[in-house]
This record gives sequence, structure tokens and C-alpha cells, in this order.
Amino acid sequence: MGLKPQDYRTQLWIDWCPGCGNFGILSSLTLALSELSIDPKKLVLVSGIGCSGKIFQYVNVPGVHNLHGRSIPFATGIKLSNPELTVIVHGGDGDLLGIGAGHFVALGRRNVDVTVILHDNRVYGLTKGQASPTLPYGVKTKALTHPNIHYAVNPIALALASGYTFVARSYALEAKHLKEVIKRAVQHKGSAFVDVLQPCPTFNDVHTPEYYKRITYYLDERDWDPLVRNPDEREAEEKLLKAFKLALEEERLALGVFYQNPHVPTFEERLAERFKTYPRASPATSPIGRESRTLLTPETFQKVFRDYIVETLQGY
Amino acid sequence: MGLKPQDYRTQLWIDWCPGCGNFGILSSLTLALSELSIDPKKLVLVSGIGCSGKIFQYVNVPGVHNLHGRSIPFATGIKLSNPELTVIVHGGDGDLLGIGAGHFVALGRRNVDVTVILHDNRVYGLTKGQASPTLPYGVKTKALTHPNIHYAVNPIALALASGYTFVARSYALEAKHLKEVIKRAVQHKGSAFVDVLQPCPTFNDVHTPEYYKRITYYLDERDWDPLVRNPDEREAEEKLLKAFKLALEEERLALGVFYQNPHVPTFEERLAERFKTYPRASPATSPIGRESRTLLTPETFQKVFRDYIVETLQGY
Amino acid sequence: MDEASCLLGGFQGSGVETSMMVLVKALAHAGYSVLAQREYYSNITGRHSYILMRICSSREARSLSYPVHLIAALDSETVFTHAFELTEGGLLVLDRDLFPRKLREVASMEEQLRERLERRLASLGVGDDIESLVEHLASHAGVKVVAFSYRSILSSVGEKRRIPPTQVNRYLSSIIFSAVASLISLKPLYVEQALRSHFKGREELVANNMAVFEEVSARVREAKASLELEQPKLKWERLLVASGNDAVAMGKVAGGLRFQSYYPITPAADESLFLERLSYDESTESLLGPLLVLQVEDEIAAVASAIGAALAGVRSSTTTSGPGFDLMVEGLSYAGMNEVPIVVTYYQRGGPSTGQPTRGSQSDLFNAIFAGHGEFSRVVISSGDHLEAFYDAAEAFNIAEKYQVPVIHLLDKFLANSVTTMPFPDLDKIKVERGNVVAGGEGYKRFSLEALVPPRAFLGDAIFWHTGDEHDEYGRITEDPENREKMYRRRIEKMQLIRDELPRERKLTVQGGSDSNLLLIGWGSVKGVALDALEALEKEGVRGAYVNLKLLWPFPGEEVKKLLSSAEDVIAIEHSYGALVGKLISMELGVKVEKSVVKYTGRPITFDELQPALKKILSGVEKRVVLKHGA
Amino acid sequence: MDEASCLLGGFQGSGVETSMMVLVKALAHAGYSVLAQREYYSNITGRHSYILMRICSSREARSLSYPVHLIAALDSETVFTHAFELTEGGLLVLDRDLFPRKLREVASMEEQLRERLERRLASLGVGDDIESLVEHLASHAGVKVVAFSYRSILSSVGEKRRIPPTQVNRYLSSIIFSAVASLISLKPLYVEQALRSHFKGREELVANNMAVFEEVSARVREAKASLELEQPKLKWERLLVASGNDAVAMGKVAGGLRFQSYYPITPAADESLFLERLSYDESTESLLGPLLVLQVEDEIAAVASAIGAALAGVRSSTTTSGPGFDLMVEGLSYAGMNEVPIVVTYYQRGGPSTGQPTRGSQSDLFNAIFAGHGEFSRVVISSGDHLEAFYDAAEAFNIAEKYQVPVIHLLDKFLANSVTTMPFPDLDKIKVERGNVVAGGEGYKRFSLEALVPPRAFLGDAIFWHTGDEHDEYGRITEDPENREKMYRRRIEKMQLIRDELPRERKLTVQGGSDSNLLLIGWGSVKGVALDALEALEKEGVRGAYVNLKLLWPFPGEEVKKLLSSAEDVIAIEHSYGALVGKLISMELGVKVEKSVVKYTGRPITFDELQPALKKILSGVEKRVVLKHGA
Ligand SMILES: Cc1ncc(C[n+]2csc(CCOP(=O)(O)OP(=O)(O)O)c2C)c(N)n1
Ligand SMILES: Cc1ncc(C[n+]2csc(CCOP(=O)(O)OP(=O)(O)O)c2C)c(N)n1
Ligand code: SF4
Ligand code: SF4
Ligand SMILES: [Mg+2]
Ligand SMILES: [Mg+2]
Repeated sequence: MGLKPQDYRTQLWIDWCPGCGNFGILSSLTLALSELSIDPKKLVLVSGIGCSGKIFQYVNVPGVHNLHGRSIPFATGIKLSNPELTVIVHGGDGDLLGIGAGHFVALGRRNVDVTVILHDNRVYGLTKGQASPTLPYGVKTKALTHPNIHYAVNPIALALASGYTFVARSYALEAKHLKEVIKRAVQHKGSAFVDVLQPCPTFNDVHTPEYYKRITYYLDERDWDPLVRNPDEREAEEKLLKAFKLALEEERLALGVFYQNPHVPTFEERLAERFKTYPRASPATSPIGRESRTLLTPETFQKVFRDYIVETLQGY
Repeated sequence: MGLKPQDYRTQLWIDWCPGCGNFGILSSLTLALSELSIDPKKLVLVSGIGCSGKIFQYVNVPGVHNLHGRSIPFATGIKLSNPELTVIVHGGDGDLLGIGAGHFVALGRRNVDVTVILHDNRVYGLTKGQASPTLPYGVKTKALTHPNIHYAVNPIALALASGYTFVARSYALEAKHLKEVIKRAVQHKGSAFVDVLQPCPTFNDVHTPEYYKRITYYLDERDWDPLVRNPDEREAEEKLLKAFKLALEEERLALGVFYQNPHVPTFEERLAERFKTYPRASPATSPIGRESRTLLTPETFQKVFRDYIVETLQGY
Repeated sequence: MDEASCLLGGFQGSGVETSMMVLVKALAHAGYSVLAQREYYSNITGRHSYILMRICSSREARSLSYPVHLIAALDSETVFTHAFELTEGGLLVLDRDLFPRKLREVASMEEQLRERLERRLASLGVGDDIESLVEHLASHAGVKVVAFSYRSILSSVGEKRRIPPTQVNRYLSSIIFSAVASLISLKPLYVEQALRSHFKGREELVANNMAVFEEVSARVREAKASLELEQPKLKWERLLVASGNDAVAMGKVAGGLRFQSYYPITPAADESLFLERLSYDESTESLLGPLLVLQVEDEIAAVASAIGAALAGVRSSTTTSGPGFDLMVEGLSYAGMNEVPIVVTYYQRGGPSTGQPTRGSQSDLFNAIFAGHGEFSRVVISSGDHLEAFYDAAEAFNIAEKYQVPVIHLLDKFLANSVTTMPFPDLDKIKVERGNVVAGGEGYKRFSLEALVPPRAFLGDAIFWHTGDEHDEYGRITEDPENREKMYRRRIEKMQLIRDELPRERKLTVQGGSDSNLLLIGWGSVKGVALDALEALEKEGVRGAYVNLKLLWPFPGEEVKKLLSSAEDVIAIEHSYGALVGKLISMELGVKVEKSVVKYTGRPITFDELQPALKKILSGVEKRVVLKHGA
Repeated sequence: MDEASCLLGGFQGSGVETSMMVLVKALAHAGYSVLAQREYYSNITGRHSYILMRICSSREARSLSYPVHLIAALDSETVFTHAFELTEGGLLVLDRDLFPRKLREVASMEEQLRERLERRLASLGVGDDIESLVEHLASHAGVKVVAFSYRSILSSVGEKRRIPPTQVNRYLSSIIFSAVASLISLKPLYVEQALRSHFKGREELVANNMAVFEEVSARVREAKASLELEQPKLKWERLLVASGNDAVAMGKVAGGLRFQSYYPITPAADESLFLERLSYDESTESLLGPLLVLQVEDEIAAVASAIGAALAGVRSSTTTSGPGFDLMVEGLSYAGMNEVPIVVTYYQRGGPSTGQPTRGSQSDLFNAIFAGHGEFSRVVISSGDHLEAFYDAAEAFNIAEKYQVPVIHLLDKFLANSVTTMPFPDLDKIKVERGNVVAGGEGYKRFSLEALVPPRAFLGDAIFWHTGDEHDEYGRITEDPENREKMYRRRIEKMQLIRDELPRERKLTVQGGSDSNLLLIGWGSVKGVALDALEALEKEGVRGAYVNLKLLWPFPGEEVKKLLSSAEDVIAIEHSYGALVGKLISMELGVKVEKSVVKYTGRPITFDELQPALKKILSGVEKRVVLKHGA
């Protein structure tokens, strides 16, 4: 379709702080969309509440900015109703792994074909810098009155344990890497998760670009092969375990795809096994009435609800 | 104290179905309590909504039967307010890993010293047998109209990924094993999780006692050592990984302790580092008033809120 | 008699419900009208459960009555619990083998009831075993006892039909429907058809059950017992036997439902079970298209995914009860803010909190109307009976889509879990009106300020935005105060539009002498019993009307005001403590409704207690009567 | 003048808030009374934010006014947005370097406002740059312009104080408080003390800021500008400078708070931040004991853990706003069912849904009162100002514990985010009354039916049970209908007890001529502006009273009825569309409140608009006035 990255941008002024990692995520996203040549109308960007969530109005595609923590079920309802749409979720660490952690785990069990992009700044940005679930223990970022008393959740490990079939980590300021990872995530058939390390210069004065520069490294896919190549449980398990081990590494943070298993049927595929016509005829694309009248005629009514119909046999 | 198991039982008639695995859990629990000689008054049994949750009234200790899915935050509020209490959570798979999954993950980050016992019958018992989050894909238990379209969550893997410092699996009908595991879980300092495989003869006609007999085996702790013996990150990581690998095994289900790390400070211990007097003086054990009056005198008020006090300097 | 009340009882899991279904279907085949309600504990096996049933020969069964003319008991708890509630001369069918059972041996009985019964038996000087009780009833209350050994029936059937001894017990509950059918002298053909329909043609089961029926019929004949119920005079050819859950599910399908999300909860889950059963049915799919029923991780996800589906252009719905609804409130507020047409089917049960999960109430009226932060348009409707529930479930989507608002269809356990013989709906009445739907296009404004109901495009058709933040016409966040004022006002003023446009019959129906001084007012499942009570009062010379409020919000103030203005006695009837509907009227009209009949035991208001309560109020003895009857 | 209105503006993150805090403290040192409100976007950096402030010499500042006498602007957006809102002859302090800036270059300005301003400038024939605008104001509105180069101030201060050039910009916002302080001729000592208190003795910062102050003072002197505000005549020695969030937090501590759970949300989070700061403070701990402040994973966990803490015998609380409250509703219903004393501090913001997260409203009244399934006792209280908020926050625990009910303390953003000079509270008024607390013991019945408020033991002291299911006196599940009726009734009848026992001053306060025909009625943050409007009306010969409703639920019907009965004009005032308090009165008293002044732009009702609105109503021109003023 030949749309350029900027064609995927709206003209709104962006109200993130100067130097915010969200700018990087936004630009990698639009780059990826343009390279994927996605029809903007057929994409839905679902985002939660937080600085991260505001991305919805900077991208020139249908946007569903919803409730804090609820993007995943919103996305699930959209995608299953209309599987023609490409659905991408953007959310913060509080959004997806704090208040939304239950949905995060549930999506893993479904493997709905959506992409989840975590803006991982380790703080609650929009509420002025409280500790988020990914902030490590003992760290005192700017707005905290005391060092963090909670341990951090490990997003990659949690995604792997929950059943995501594509799990990756990237970094907001590595535009090209992030763009590639997003492309692969969107192209992946199934629930894809990308943990994007994101500097928040305003509140996270510990995990700065310098910090990430120091601590991150790229996975070299010449000796790191995250892809499950055969529909073989053993291979899947082995690669999952390796990914998990890598996820536990905290001294240095690997960037790249940790795990990808394209052989697990998506929810849509499993639905298609049951509905003869899905996804061709989906809830969104099948008629629901005939000229303002119900599709049910008295005859079809009797067929569909046959189990509930009783004829009076009086006289027999 | 010499209380017998039956001293931990109330006299109420139990309304579980005949043959229900919950009977086994109840009796192993009271056995464990009696062997641990826990003062009944100082124990709190927190349970969710479900057949499993009804256990609260069959145990003769203070019981807090709360909301579906919310036992963990209830338990957290209780335990942190009064760390003298031993707190045990009982919940179903829907309760703890469906609606309650967000709290389940959050507890892992806190390592509050409570024990979580999952009654894992793979169905929603009390609502008449729908698929629970632990029911494997493609299985059609009695009340389902169609085989399960969801994949199962792996409770052990999820607990490990979430940061529980004690993770075990047992089986409702192996009274002795379960009792031992519960004892170890309760004695463990930190968040302990026990996945109890539980037959539900009424609704789960697939995962029957015969099935579990076939599929389970005991971990032999002569060659399986789940305990992290030194406060050493490497050992912890290695044992965690091994536990995770074991958790992925689905052809046979291991019974026993998967992982135990006593070196992670509990939330209470981390609080104690900050409060000089905690847990000796806890919220529940420190006075809040003097003879129906506030503890604050005008003098202490001025000390405590010094930052907000302004003297008029008129005349200076 | 041209109507009879029956009670079938046994422990939960012993087949009482199956018995009910077979019996209702058999009675329907015969042409009777039936209303049957399940009363059960929040328990899977073992606690006492029973069916309260009204069977009518010449009019619609629309209320229940307790005491009953006939009890068919599977166990001793049924006998102890209900035996005193037999009408003078009533029939008691029970297992002779239970005779020695003592009250204190009924482990599953709750303490409070046991104590009450112990006191009662003691004060009557009756022994605490079944036999003594039965004898007492026979001699003092004219009860006709039909006792035979259930075991002997089963063993003889087992032998005849070569059923393995381990399996023959499955037919225990067949004894009770057989007994009732026999006592009413239902033709075997009706019973057989009912069994065939219930067991979906599994002939082995049908035949075994018929064998039980024959055996039991013989015992009943031996006992020379019968319930003198007149032959049915109703003129139906074909009807539906459905619960309220079923009726709603059928209505939703008729209304074009394509996406239903749910998290299991009593008494809502059966509706989704119905839809799930249907959803992968090939014939349904080929006739109607795909119907996606999604069990989700919690009610928050239920409402969120339903909203997502609605944004994709799908008629979507979710179904729940009080605890689940509480969790949906934030989502509801989002739907209000984004003008998303979703339908939330809300089955009330006993609250607060987990409350009485399997008992009924109407105590959530204000939760349905007022829960949710911020002001936004929503519609709350209710249904007076199964047929209304069917139509309303379908129409809910039209209201939701035409006005782009969340619609709450407020029902309750009494309706949800009662099964009735329901007339065939008139499908011509079911419209599918989608309102202001557009294709989008350049410069499309989803939230245009030009009309109260803005043009709606679906995801996939156009580029536009949604946000729970205050937004401009395109759906982008803005905090501008002028935009705020206009957008906020437009969203709320839809309420007036709805009030103006909805036809009167969607707002309320009035039955009875509308010229009379007495006005009963209620909503939902109160309707049937209120109408029956009115009919009975009329026989005593008191004329009155019942206002069945169907549109609860926006409140149909004009219409209600007119009705109230001409009435002298206005009595609110509700399954609650507060007679909330009266407070709603007061809020909207500034007129206090001072008189009420309420019930909050979790059991339905029955005919036998409502009529006297109304009389007490009419005579000026009381302003508020609290009903307490029922086990 | 004995009072002045000022506006301090700049982009979010540029230090406007710090400026406000320093200025308010300095003014307090001088003895002025101040009320200052922050108006800001849901944004961290870049969007326009401003402080609206009223400074009074001889009476309590209790309402805001817009137009203002003085604007001190950090950026061009402030000038464009507010310049037309200067009073005739007002003062405008701005950066001379901004003069060439054009309206269309202000990227952060919202489209709608820009368009309005463009139209306005065009219609006035004024160029769209700052300089033209300023000239226009000076010549047409008598505005006194104080313009100097902020950059030059900073560089000179930077040089003098040897501040590295990269850091000197931090002092930009000091210019505006300095300008205001200079224009009011505050003594440098007051400013210095304020800085010292704000920067907690970091002397370097204090000195740098003082250097800015001196520079700015010099420019102000050069400009011969001043705000002719009278010297303060108020007689305070010591007072608190606190926001509503702060006042509540202090009140909770005074009331014995031991456990606070929260999930961050605007405008509630600052209260928990206050408590967190305090909670690990050694002196606090040694004086008061441990105060556990727990940030949890969501609001469901917040309410659940607070309930858990309360069961353990702790005074516990959680704090939230609309979206979070929605998620707490199921927990609230549990607390009602189990008679758990918890306090939920509910700060309203603009709804529905995410709404206007940083703007104010009072639109959640019905959510607070009615949300939750099932009927149960709860108490909803509100506070008219900061001092009330302090006392109420403490007293909420007494009400909760004495009646064993959840208490909702309903506040709003206007109060939460406004800072005021608050009188020192009288600690003798703070009681700690724990109600019917017992040790338990053999046969202990937590839910005894003997009195309306049952004996309460704490976890750890006795063996007893809690369940959200209906329960017996011991707390064990029972579905017995008789127990149900009694237990349900007892729980609800507590409401009457609360109504009977609470003293009148906890229910409402009346200020003004209570013998007059005019009755204004409102709650929460309406109080100050209503009283000021009444005072102004009185000067015009209209006498009236303001009813500040403090107990919203149970509704103090008797008291309100009496007040209403003698009034001719009753006007409800509220930050909402629906004037919900009027509907509440209607529901409870059966009397419609037909007149109202409402505002739902998210901005506070200001003095300048309320008085004319009231006059419009009193003259019979309108029954309902919708206020819209404010940027
Ligand atoms: C139910 C609910 N609770 C709380 C909030 C307040 N809130 C807004 S954004 C946010 C967290 C933001 O943190 P995160 O998700 O990490 O996103 P970030 O701003 O860091 O991108 C919170 C708690 C809300 N909007 N809704
Ligand atoms: C908020 C809410 N939603 C739904 C329910 C209904 N409900 C009661 S028990 C239950 C699930 C029970 O399943 P599980 O947790 O596995 O426990 P089990 O009965 O199998 O022991 C549900 C969904 C509820 N009580 N509250
Ligand atoms: S607060 Fe942090 S995450 Fe939010 S916009 Fe600013 S820099 Fe970005
Ligand atoms: S339904 Fe299953 S889990 Fe529940 S009591 Fe019966 S057997 Fe046990
Ligand atoms: Mg974040
Ligand atoms: Mg279960």
C-alpha cells in the first residue's frame, strides 16, 4: 500500500515529557506498521490508562483507549468478533502487570492472535511516579518516599509461564531493533508479548538510558534460536526452558526474541474447528436481521429451539 | 498444646459430595495443624468462594470466607496487621487462578508469610462444573457442552514465575503426603503455594482418582533436592530452573516440594527493617488512643506534622 | 379443583430437577399451564432442594402457593420440612422405608429449622420420627398418605428392565414425577413424550422411566389416591417449556446476539449454558451464523470483552448476578462514556455479598440504576414473566443500539429458575433496529455534537477513536471546558429522548381495573402473584390494578404520575427490605409511596400470603407488611 | 482591597506547584488567609497548568474567583488562555521574551481553545502574538503590564550565586512567586521562611531562590506596580498550610489509622503519599506506633486488604477515586454483610469512566450511596472544607466502629487539590471510640441478634467466622429463612440507630440567616463559595442560609425537612449535571427541589458566577442555571 511511517501518525501534539521512551516506541511502531503495509482501517490499537496508553491518539488507526488494566479483554472481544482485524495492545507495567495481571495470565491460556506491547518504565508514570510491579526491590526512584519494598515481577518469565507463544524484549531507544521485534510479534500467529524497556526521565532516575546501555545486550540469533521449528513438544519445552533461564538473568538484560512457537493453534483456529464458517463468517461479518426483522422465521425458530418446544397432545 | 486433629474440626455437617477430594484436604489440614500444635485462636483460615471455600466452617479456627478470588489480599491485610497470626488461604482453581490470578501473581512479589492451598479440581465446582483455568485443552468433563477450548494454566510454573518461595504439589487422597506438604508449607517463612490435585467426582469425570493414581508419582528427595540451602543467587536460580522444568512435565505429575527458598526476606521482615518496633508492635497490637481520646497531644501533633505548620510572623 | 400446588422434594443431586422437567413437559403435553420453581441451597449434593409447582387447568399458572395440595418426597428431610404445609386433606407421597427415620438423624438439615421442628413436634406431642408425623397428619389434618417402598419399586423395575443393581438407583427420582403424574391421571403417552424429549430419544432411559411410572401408577391406584384436578381447558397447540434463563437466551438469539461473554455465577450461568449448547450447533450456525460464547476469567473481562465486541459492530451481551455486576461497574461507566451498546443481563439473587446465592431477591434495583461513577445514560428494563423476558431480551439490543447506551436487563432468580409453559412468541414483534450506523469516511465524527445520538461506525470501517477520557467529536482526549459541557450534556440528554420515544407498553403495563382506587405497583417477578392476588381480591369485591414497571430507568415519570394521581391506595410490592421501587417513585415524582409489601427471606412471595397482606393494608391495620412464609 | 485573586500559570512540570506552595506559606507567615487551587491536565509535562488563588486580609479565604486581579505567567499559553480574564486594571506579569510568540505556535494548547481565541482576537482586531495582546489589554482594559526578561533574571542570579548554567533554569518558576510576593510587598523574611520550610532547610536552594526574589522585587519596583492589598488583620499565631489530601491524612492519623491500602489514582494518591512519608518516620513511630501504608495491585486488593486489617482489629482505610471505587463495590458489599468497620475515602473527579482525571466533580453521590448489590448499612459523610475534612476523617473511624459499618468519606478534587491556611484543629474534639469490642470467649457470637450492633472480637482473640453468605450468629453459613429475616433486618436497622444517635452537627450545619426564605443546600466543596455568595447577597439585602449537608447517608430527613418547610426558595448547588442532592432529598422527603445551580465543566464554581446565578433564580428568570466559567 506504500504508506509511510508518518502516514500512521496523527497530527496531535504529543504530551509526553521530553526524552520519554514512549517517543521511541511510537516511532518504531509506525515504522513497523509501514513496513508491514497494514491497512490502517484494519488495525486496532487498544491501549490502557497511563502515559503509555496515550499512544492511541498519536497513531492514525482506530484506537480504543479503555480502562486501566483492561486492554487485553477489550482486545479479545474485538479480535474474536472480527478476526480480520490486526489488534495491538499497548500498556504500562502497572496497567498490564499490576491491575491487569489476571488478564495477562488469561491471554496466555487463549493464544488469541494479538500483540501485547509493554511500556516497561518501572514506575506508574501518569500518577506521578509510584513504584510499578517491574521496579526491583530496594530501588528508590525519584518520587518514592522510601526504597521499593516489593520485589519485581519478571515480565518475560511470567509471559512464558502463562503460555504466550511469542515472547521478546526490546528497548525503546533502539529504534531498529524494536521495530523488527514489533514486526515479528505482529506477524506471529498467536499471543505475542514484547517487553519494551522504556526510560522515564521524569520519574525513573535509576533506570536511565545510561543504565540500559550498560545492562542490555543483543541476542545473537546465530547461537540463540528461539523459534520452535517443528510441531514437537520436546523442542517446544526445551526452548521454553532456555528462554526461562534467560529470563532469570538479571545482571545483564538480553534484547531479542526469547521464545516463539508458531505451532500452538490460536483461539481463532480452535474456534474455526468448531464453527464451519469461522473466520470467514465472524460475529462481525454475519448478518443479524433481515430488513429490520429477526433472522428467525417461525420455522427456523422451531428448528433452533426444538428441545424446548412441546406440542399439546390433548386428544391423543 | 496436645490438640488432636478432631479438635480442629467443627461439628457442622459437611455438604461436599460423597467422594469429594475436599474431604481429604480437610483431614490432612487438621492433621497438619495438630502436629504443628498451632493455637487455634492464632490461626486464620481465609477461603474464597467455591466448594473449596466452604472448608472455612469445618475447621475450628477463626475463618474468613470472603469474596470469589480475593482471599490473597484479605490474607495480606490480616497477616501484615497482625504478624502473630498464622494465615492459611484455601481456594479453588477458579478462585485463585481465574478471577484471582492477579492477586496470585502479586503475592509472589510480596513474599508475605502466608500459605496458599489450591483445591485443584480443574472445574468450577460450586457453579456446576464449568471448565476452570487448570482444565487441559480438549478435555470434556461432564458438564461441558463441548471439549474445553482453552489451554490450561500451569499452577506450579505460574507460582515459580511469580516468585513464591515455596512451591509444591500434592494430592488430596494421599493423606500423609499432603499433611507433610502442608506442614512444610506452613512452616516455611514466606509465601508458600501448594497445588493439591483434587478429584471432583460430581463434575470431573476425566481426572478421577484412577487417573491420578496413574499419572502421579512421588518426588524422591534423595535425588530431588528442592531446598535452596545457601543464600546464594546461583543456587536459587538453578533450583528454580529445575523446578520449572519439572513443572512443565505433563505426562506424569510429580508430587512433592518443587522449590523452597528460605532466604528471601518476607514482607514482614522487610517491614521490620523500616519500623523499629515491627512486628513486636504491629498495627493490631499498638494502642490507637488514650481513654477514648486521640494519641496525639498538641505537642506530638506539632512534631508529627511539623512540615505543615506555619507560624504567623506578623510583627517580625 | 381447576388448579393445584405440588411440591417435589429431595436432596440436591438426587434428581429432583429432572423430575420437574419431565413432569412439566408431561403436563404441557396434557395441556395444563404450569409454573414450577426450584428452591435449593448453594450446594452441589446433599442439601435439601424442592420444586414448588402450580398446575392450572383453565388459566395461566403465574404464581406459586404454599401450603400445597401434594407433596412427593424423596427423603425424610422433605417430609419433615414441608409436611405441615400440606393443605387440609392434601396428599403426601413418601417412601415407606423412611418411616423409622428420626428428625435428629437428618444431618443435612440446618440447625435452626431442626430446632423449630423439634419444638413444634414436641408441642403437638408428636414423636420425632416420620411415622409419628405422618400418622399425626393423617389423623389431624386429613392428609392422605401414599406410602410405598421406593426400594421395592426400583428393584422390581430393575429386574424387569434388567438394569444392573448399581445403576437402578438412578431412577429413584423418577418415582416422584411418576407419583404426581399418576395422581393427576396423566396419560402415559404424555409422560412418555416428556421423557423422550428430556432424554433426547435415548430410548433405553425412556423405557426404564416408563417402567417406573407404571409401577408407581399401580401403587397409586392401589392407594386409591388422586388429585382431583380438572381436565385442561387451555387452547394451545404448541408451547415452550422454558426457564427464565432459557427465555432470555432465546430472546437474545432472536435479537441477533453474536457475542456473549460470561463468568459463571448463579443464577445467571444457565443462560450461557443454553447459548453454549446452541453455539456450536451446526443447524444454528447455518441458519443464524456464528454465536460466540466466551467464558472469561472474571466479570471485568466479561464486560470489557463485550464492549470490545460491540465496538466491532456485534450485538454483544454479558450476563451476571450481583457480585459480578459490581465488578462490571467500571466497564459500564466506560460504555456510558463511549456510547457503546451492550446488554448486561443482571439476575438478582439474595445479597449483600455472596448472600444467598441460590435464593431470590429484587434488592439490586439501585445498584442497577445508580452504580457507576459519573453521570451517563443507561437504560434499565425488567420483565414480568417468561414471555416478557423473551421479548425484552431481544428488544434490549434495539434500545442499546438506537440510543447507543448500555442496557441492563434486570431479572431475578425467581424468574430465572422457574420453568413454565410459555406461549409461542410472535416473531413478527421482534425487530432488529440498529440505529444510526454509518460507514465512516473522511472526517468521520464518531461523537458528533450535531444530534443526541451520534453516527456509529464499526471498527474496521473507519478511523476514529474511543477513550474513557472526555473527548472531542473524533474521540480524542480533550479537557476543554466548553467541549466538556456540550459532550456531557448531549450524552445525558439522550435519557429524555429515550423517555420520549419509547412506546408506553415498553414502559409499563397495567392490568386490572385501572379506574380503581387500589394500585399495586411492582416490577419483574412480582407480576404473576400480584395479578393473582388482585383477581382474588376482586372476588371479594375489591377492584384494583397492577402496574408492571418495565422501564425502570429512565423512569417513566409522566405515565406513573398519571396512574398514581387517581389512586387512593398505592402499594409497592417487592422482594426487598426497602420497597425500593417506592423510593424510586418518590425520587422521580416527589410523592412518597407509604404502603408496601416486602419479602426478603430469599423465597418468592406466594399467593397465599400476598392476598392477606394486601387486605391488612387496605383495612388500615398496617402500612408495611413483611412476608416471611416459605421454607 | 481586602482580598485579591491571583493566577499563576505555566506548563505542567515547570514548577507552578512549588511556586504556589512557597507563596501560600509566605502569605501565611504574613498572616493572610489563602485558598489556592491547582488546575491541571492529566499530563506530566507540557500541558497548561495554573493556580487560582484567593488571598484575604480580614476574613477566611473560602472561595475562588475568576477573573483575577493578577496573573503571573511563566509561558505564553498562560497569557493567551487567561489574559482576557484580568479584572479592569489588573496586573499582568510576564516574560518580555515572550512578546513575539504567536498563538498558533503554542503547540500544547488544545484545538478548541485555540480556535476560540483566534476568533476572539480576530474580532477584536488584535494580532495573534503576545505583544499585540498585551498592548490591547493595556490600552483597552487598563491592565498594568509588568514585563521583564526572565532569562536575564536567571542569568544574573546564576552569576551572582554561581549556579551552573545547566541548572539555573530550575529557578524559572521562582520568578512568579517572587513577582506576586513583591507586588503584595511581602516582607522578604516571610518569603525566606516559606522557602526554608518548603525546601526543608536546604540553604543553598533557599539562598538561590531569595536571590531570584530580590531580582524580581527590583523589577517590580522599577515597574512601579503593586497590588493594593490591605495588611492582614487576622489573629492567628500558628496555622496549617495543607491541601485537602493533607488534611484528611492528618485526620486519619489523629483518628488512629494503622493500615492504609491504596492503588494510585488522581486525586487520591497524594493522601497516601503523605501517609507514606510519615509512615516510616521514626518520630511518628515512636509517638504513635506503626502506620502501615500498603500500595497494592489494584483497588479490589485495596478494599480487600483493608477489610482484612479491620478484621484483625485495626483501624483501616483505603482511598480512591471513581474508577477505583467502582472496583471496590463488591468488597463494600462484603463489609456491609460482615459489619466490618472500614473507611473508604472517596475523592470524586470528573467522570464517567476515566473522564477528566484531574478535574473536579460531585457527580458520584449516588455511586457512593447506592452502589453495591443487596441492601446493607453504610454511612456516607462529606466535608465542607479542610478543617471539616480533618475532623471528619478522624470521626469516620468512630462511626465505622461504633456501628460496625463501612463509612465512605466523600470528597472531591476541588478540596483535595486546593491548599489553604487552615486553623489549628482542636484535638480535644478527636475521640477514639471503638464501640462494642469484646474479647470473645466460649460461645462467643460475633453476629448476635440481641442488639443492633453485635459484639466485636478481633482475629486472634476468639474463634468465630466471617462469610459473605448469609450467616448465623456465629458467622456460619445458613440459608434458614427465619434467620435470614432477622439477620438482614438487624443489619439494616442500624441505619435508624445511626440517624438517631449522631448529633445534629455531624448531620448538617447551617450558616446564615436561618430564619430567611432562601435556603441554599449543598455538600462538600460547595460550602465556601455558597457562603461567600450569600454574604454578597446579604449586602444587597437578600438574606439566606446555606445548609452544608455532612451526613449524606443515612439521610438526615427530619432535620432537612424542618429546614425546608420554612423556606420559600430552596436551591441546590452542586458540581454535577443532575443536582443529585436535590434528587436525594426528593427520594427521602417526597419533596421536589426544583431549583438548582450546577456546573459540570470540571472547574470549580467560582464566586463571580454563583452570585449572579442565584439572582437569576431568585428573580424567577430561571429554575436551573448551568455554570460554565473557567479555563
Ligand atoms: C481503576 C483505576 N485505578 C487507578 C487509575 C489511575 N491510574 C492512571 S494511570 C495509572 C498507572 C500508570 O502506570 P503504568 O500502567 O505503568 O503506565 P505509565 O504511565 O507508566 O505508562 C494509574 C494507577 C485508573 N485510571 N483507574
Ligand atoms: C464475583 C463472583 N463471580 C462469580 C461467582 C460465582 N462463583 C461461585 S463459586 C465459583 C467458582 C468455583 O470454582 P473454583 O474456584 O474452582 O472452586 P470449586 O468450587 O471448584 O472448589 C464461582 C464462579 C461469585 N461468587 N462471585
Ligand atoms: S512521566 Fe515518564 S513515562 Fe510519562 S510521559 Fe513523562 S517521561 Fe514518559
Ligand atoms: S462438586 Fe466437586 S468439588 Fe464440589 S463438593 Fe462436589 S465433588 Fe467436591
Ligand atoms: Mg509504567
Ligand atoms: Mg475448582
